[in-house]
This record gives sequence, C-alpha cells and structure tokens, in this order.
Amino acid sequence: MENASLLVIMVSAILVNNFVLSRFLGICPFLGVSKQVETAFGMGMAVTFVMTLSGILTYFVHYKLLVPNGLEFLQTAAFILVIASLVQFVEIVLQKMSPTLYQALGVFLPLITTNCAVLGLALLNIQYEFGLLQTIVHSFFAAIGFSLAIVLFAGIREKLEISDVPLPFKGFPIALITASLMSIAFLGFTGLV
Amino acid sequence: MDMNTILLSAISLGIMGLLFGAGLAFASKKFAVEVDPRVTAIREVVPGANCGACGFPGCDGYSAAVVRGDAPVNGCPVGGADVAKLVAEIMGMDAGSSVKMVAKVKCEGSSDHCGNRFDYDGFDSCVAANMLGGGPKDCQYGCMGLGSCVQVCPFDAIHINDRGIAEVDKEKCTSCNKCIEICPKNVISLVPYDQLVIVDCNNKDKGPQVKKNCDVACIACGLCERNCPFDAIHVVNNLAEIDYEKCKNCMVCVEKCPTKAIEGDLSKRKTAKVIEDKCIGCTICAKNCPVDAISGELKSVHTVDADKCIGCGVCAEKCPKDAIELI
Amino acid sequence: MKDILKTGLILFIISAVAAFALAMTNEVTKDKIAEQRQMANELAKKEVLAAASSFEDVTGDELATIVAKFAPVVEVYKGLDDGGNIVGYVFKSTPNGFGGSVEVVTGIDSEGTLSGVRIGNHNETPGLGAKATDPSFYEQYAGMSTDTPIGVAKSNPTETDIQAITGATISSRGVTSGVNASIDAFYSINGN
Amino acid sequence: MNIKNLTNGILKENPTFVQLLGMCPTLAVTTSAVNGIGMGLATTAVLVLSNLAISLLRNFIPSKVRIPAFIVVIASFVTMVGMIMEAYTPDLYKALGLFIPLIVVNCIILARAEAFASKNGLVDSVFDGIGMGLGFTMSLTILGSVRELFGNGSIFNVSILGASYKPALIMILPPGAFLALGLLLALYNYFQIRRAN
Repeated sequence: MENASLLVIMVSAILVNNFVLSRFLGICPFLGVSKQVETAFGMGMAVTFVMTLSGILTYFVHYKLLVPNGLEFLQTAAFILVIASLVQFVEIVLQKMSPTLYQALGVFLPLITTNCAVLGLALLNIQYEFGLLQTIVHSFFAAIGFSLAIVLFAGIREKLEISDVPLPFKGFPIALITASLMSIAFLGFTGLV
Repeated sequence: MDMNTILLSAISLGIMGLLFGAGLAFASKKFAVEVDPRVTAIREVVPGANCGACGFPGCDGYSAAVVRGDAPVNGCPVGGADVAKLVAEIMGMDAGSSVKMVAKVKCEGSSDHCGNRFDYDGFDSCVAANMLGGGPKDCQYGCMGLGSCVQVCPFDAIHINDRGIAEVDKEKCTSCNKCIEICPKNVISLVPYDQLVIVDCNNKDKGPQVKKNCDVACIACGLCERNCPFDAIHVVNNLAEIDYEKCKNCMVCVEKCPTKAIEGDLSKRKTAKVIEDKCIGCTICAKNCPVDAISGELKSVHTVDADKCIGCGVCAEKCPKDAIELI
Repeated sequence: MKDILKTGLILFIISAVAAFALAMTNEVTKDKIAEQRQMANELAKKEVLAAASSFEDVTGDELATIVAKFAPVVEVYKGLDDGGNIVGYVFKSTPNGFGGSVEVVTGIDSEGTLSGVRIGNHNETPGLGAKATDPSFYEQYAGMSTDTPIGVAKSNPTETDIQAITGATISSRGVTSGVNASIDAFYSINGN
Repeated sequence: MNIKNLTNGILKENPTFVQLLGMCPTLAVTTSAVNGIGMGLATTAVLVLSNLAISLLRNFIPSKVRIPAFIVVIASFVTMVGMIMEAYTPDLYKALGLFIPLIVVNCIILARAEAFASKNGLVDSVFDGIGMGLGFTMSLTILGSVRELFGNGSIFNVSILGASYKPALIMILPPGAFLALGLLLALYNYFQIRRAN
C-alpha cells in the first residue's frame, strides 16, 4: 500500500474503506451527533481538523522520536497522548472562537478523543508505512469520508424524525438500520481500488 | 534489562506530557473565556439531562440564560421546586412563589361554528396542512385539529377532543413550550394554572370579516374592555387580551361578550360572603365594591347581594378584619 | 505562570510513570515475545516444508533480485535438514486478493514438487475469500508438480489446476498467482 | 450501594443497548460469539484496572488536563495487558490479539472513567467497572451469537441450523452489524415499553 498513488489513497479513504461504514471507526459520534445536519457538519469539520493535524503530528512523533530510539511499543500511548491534547486544544480554541459551534458539539468533543477514527487513522498510517504527503492526503480524505457519511446520515435522520416510525424503533434502532443500508451502499465500492 | 531504553522511553513520553500539559494550561489561560462562575455552579445543580424542556439548548444554555437574566430562576420544569430554590440561592434572590403556567388552546372554532373552505385528507399534521394556503378552515387563525401538537408533546398532555379542537390536560402539562413552538397557527399560549377567564380566540381580523368565518370568534367590539372593572382586558390588534396579573376572574367580560368568545364557567364564579362576628361595619368594602353589591350601615354588619356580586375578591382584599370570604 | 508549570509537571510525572511501566513490561516480555514469534514463524514454515528442520533466511542482493523479478514474493528462506544440506525453499508472497493483499507461504522441495501452501493474514471478505484459509482449499496445492504454472478452474480442474472457491475466484486466482511467482523464483534460484 | 453499581451496569445502564457507547469494537468484532466473549472479557479486565487507577489518581490530576492524563493511563494499561498476554498466553493472544488495540479507542472506558471513576471512591469504581464490563460482555455475546447464527448457522462454532442452511453472509459483513444491533435495540425498547405500561 505504501507506493499507492495519492488518487488511489483518496478514493479508498472516502469510498472503498470509508472509516465509518466499512472500517467501523468513529461510530460513537456518528450515532450521537447526527441529529441535525448543521451539528453533523460542524462535527465533520472538527474531526477533519483534528484528524489531519493528528495524522501529521503522529507521523513526526513516530518517525522522528519512536523509530530512531526503538521505542515502537510506546506507539499507542504516545499517539493517544498527542490526540487527546490536540482535541483538548481544539476544544479550548473552539470555545473562544465560535461558542455556537462549541454549544452544538459540547458533550462530544471529549468523545472525539476516544474517537476510534482518529487513533485508528494514526495506526493505519503507520501500518501502511505512508510517506508524509501520503499521510496528509490519507488523513484528510479519511476525515472527509467520515464527514460525508455523518452528514448524509444526519440528512436521513432529520427526515426520520417526522416520519411515523413504529414506537420501539424510534430513535437509535431506526438510525442503526438506516446506517446498515448506507453501509450496504458503500459496500458496492469494494474492489474499486 | 538495558536501563537506557527504559529511561529513554520514560523521559521521552514524560517530556511530551510536560509539553502538552504546559501547552494546554497556557492555552486555557490565553483563550480563557470569561465564564461566569455562577454559570458553572448552576450547571452543577441543574439535572443535566439536556432535555430542552426549559426552552434553552440543554442545561448549559439554560444556566447561561439564567445568569444573563433571560431565564426565570424556576425555569427548569424537570428540576421543579428544589432545583429552583438552589438556582435562586446561587443567583442570590428568593425563588418567589412561581405561578404555575400551563398551555391553553385559544380556539373554539369546531366544525359547527367554523366551516371548511376545502376538505383536506393529506398528512395528519397541521404543519403540512398549513402549507396548503393556510389550511382547510375558513378562519385562518384557528386550530385545525390535525394533531401536530399531540405528536410533539413529550408529556402526553394535549389531545384532539371530539369537537376536533386540541385541548390541554392542565394536570399533565409542564409548560415545556414544545406544542407552542410546533403550532403553525400560534393558537396555543401559556396561561396561569388557576385562571378561569380566558379569551378563547386567536382571530386578528376585523369584526365583519370574522363574522363571516366563525360565530364564536372575538369581533373586537371592545365591550369587554369598557366593562372590565379592573382594566384587565384590552382589544389589541382586533383581539381581546387579558392581563393575567390584573384579572380577578370576575367574569363580567364573559357575560358581556356578544359572541361568547371569552371562556368562563359562570357556575364557578365565586361570591363574597360576610362573616358576621368579624365584620365591624367600617364600610370599606362597600366603597371598593365595583358593582355596589355590598350594603349596610356604618358600624352594622354588612350584607352581600349574591346575584350582583361578581366574585372579584376586591372586598375580601381590602377588608381590614378579613371578615369576607369567597365561596 | 505557576499553575502552568504545575499542570505540565503533573502530566510529565503521569506520562513518565506510564512510559516507565510500559518500558519495564516491554523489557520483561521482549525476548519472550520474540521467541514466540520466532516459534510461530518456524512452525508456519515447517508446515509447508516438513522435510526441513531449520531455516536460513536468504538476504542481501540475492533476495533483492528475486523480489525485484518475481513481484509478489517478499521473503525467501532456505530449508535445511539436520545435515545442513538444502531440502527445499519457502517463499512468502503478498499477492492482491479481493479485499487487499493476502499473505501466501509456499514450500517447494528440492525435487521441484510443491510441498505445501499456507495462507497468512488477509482481509478477504469473510465467508467468501476468507475460505482460502480452510484446509480443503490450500491442501489442493500440496504434491502438485511445478513444471507448468498452476491454473484455477471453476469446475472439474485438470491435473495441473486447483478448484477455485465458489464465489471467490478473485481470491483463488490471487493466491495461485502468489504460488506461481514462488515457483518461478524457485527455478531462478536453482538455475534450471 | 456496591451491588447497585454492579447491576446498574448490566441492565439499567447497559453500555451497548442503553448508553450506545463502545460501538466501534461492538460492531467490528462480533462476527462470532467467541469473539464477542473474548472482546468483552479483555475490555472488562482493562476497564476494572483503569477505573481502579483513575479513582486513585482523581484528586491528583488537575481538571484542565484530565482527559489526556486518563487516556495515557488507559493506553498504557491496554498495551501492558497486550504485551503480557502475547508473552505468557500465546494461544489466548492469538484469538484476542486483534482486539487489544481496539480497546484503547473503546469509548466506554474513558466515558466510565470520566463520568464515574473520577468522581467516586475506589471500591465503587471497581464495582462499576465490573458491572459495566459484564454488561458489555453480555451484550457483545448476544450480538455475536445472533450474527453468527444467521451468518454461518452456528453459535460458538456449534452448528445449529445444520448444513442445509444457506448462511446470510450479510450478517458477517459490516452492514449486518448495524442491522443486528438495530433490531436488538428495537427488541430491547419493545420490552421496556411493555414493562412500562
């Protein structure tokens, strides 16, 4: 995978193995924040910012700090420390810059920290032995894939709110079933790359 | 067991921790948003269910609004009285007896009073029907009875009655404003729980225009305004409105209204009664009675003329000896 | 200013202690893990080349030329018996299956017959391509001659073909391409 | 008080069915019941350890860096458990190896750490960890067995629906995970509603 071209990485990150719908990373915010399209879009942007930045940061931490000193076993702990601090930093800046967006995302910012997508991305970048440019492209477009999935999902869920759904299915069950239909749709892309 | 990898890893991660810890602390100082400590204090006290019943986006929104003064101290219906007390302490003022408010559908235009321009059999939703040229009913302000409010009410407190008009169950309503927000005609509004006299109409057209559409609507004739002894009702924008602080539920307006647009159950009207042994005949009540229903000589026990009395309670308030009770 | 340092210091202590604990466990378990991995690796190679008792990595430019010429092959090992003479070779190749690269370990003894094939880790579709890891599939390769490249037949395979997994021809072809590449590499090493 | 914490995690606040936390491993891993139990137990172990550590450290960590500190503790626990298992119990590691890194990004652990362990005492946190862990294991096993039953006609690799059953492969694939969980949640709600009125 390490010599894959940027276009291939882009298509694979957004469509083929979409982070949410086929790799199952980042499901908690995907289910939690997708009630309205604006908050979903806001979440998508916040995650894109965090994922791209953390992709770059973890690349440097890995290839500049861990590998030369042979500390690969620190990988998970170091990455997660970087990501958690980055998310906290985004949270503080967001609170200052745009309180409305912060208001919409409030409870979900700490959950981005444990967001499997961000750490999953960092570990995947290392596993595929991507170069710096490839890492940036992969991180950015994986986040775009995430945002695409969450915004589409929010659009559908807004429609679901006003349609009459049988009582036990109201809320998360119908959302999950919609997600499974979306996942089948994205399944169609396997083998594209 | 070469120590240097151990030490090296401990130091490297340690330094990263140091950098990030200091960086975060610095950032939180530099980007400090001056959050009023009272907001965080309230946020701790409030249930934190982010249910939105107070009408604000979650508990953070409500706490900030209380400190800004936009929200009442007892605005959290879910928290109820005890949360209100706590929030009041934080805000440094007493909670005050909060007048319980409930929603009320201000319309009586059922099918026998107000006809339909076309019959509608689309979605069971007033929001949808309202898009079709303002809905099927002749009166463009009235309740269409298609139940959008029923769907949205989390407390199952509002239903469509047999006359096809939405009706609120006062016991269950927690004044969470959800039905008020969804109703496309804004027919529902908050009234005090024990308010008996309510203008049961939302029509803001001029009299002759209204008469054509509905025969129990307020035609803005102003009779109620002129006859109200407490100046508690005014015709604003062709529709009578009651100021609930001033209104004494004396139901004079209910009697005077030509189209019976003001709802008021006359049987529930209270009448004043003098307690003989307490009355010292000071005649204060007689002077203050707006309808001169009290008669009696100075220093002799006074009597109340039951059918003249409108149960407004002014005499009971004014009587220095609390010699009058309303039954 | 003081509390910035204090916070930084606390996080320093926590990360340092965490890293220290991690490093200690790593030290304690490092060689144990290496040994486990080595054993597992050894076991995998022995499965495909039973005759060999120990294995010697082919490295340096010899490996480089093989990897360059026979694309999916990535690792080559010499199989030696107790006496130290070569009884065969083991090739590790990563051809492309349906869901991505599939690890194929191929053993060829010195007479040129396929002694065995195993599938390493992969992410083929479960229930379809993943069936390559069932013995019923990879046992087919064992004992086949390597004179002609191995074909993949959907139905009634001939002597030099293997039966593809139903509904997973792409995966079957991928694995077979890895095996064929290993065969070519084997011939280039033996010079005939 | 402690027993309440225990049962609380299993039924009332079941992390998977009620709080909808820890979705990533839940959907990714439960292609079979055995995986479900494996993941559940591994997560329980880490959850109890991390709750223990965090409830000890809670007054020591300033609230500003609360999240990075908690997450470093959890990550190091997970890696240590992974290393020890790989060294001393190789075959167990072979079965669970894939799930260990997944535990670090499991939202339950940080959620429980932040919501509970950082506010309560040691014993309560441990009990809550055990309760949540068992609840998680239970729901994972149920989900795993449902998907395995329809996916290849067996539970714990014991063939239930017999050889003639044409397995619905979709249940093993990603969409099946969403579907199975959605239906199970609906069932869960159905019983809650019936019990309510």
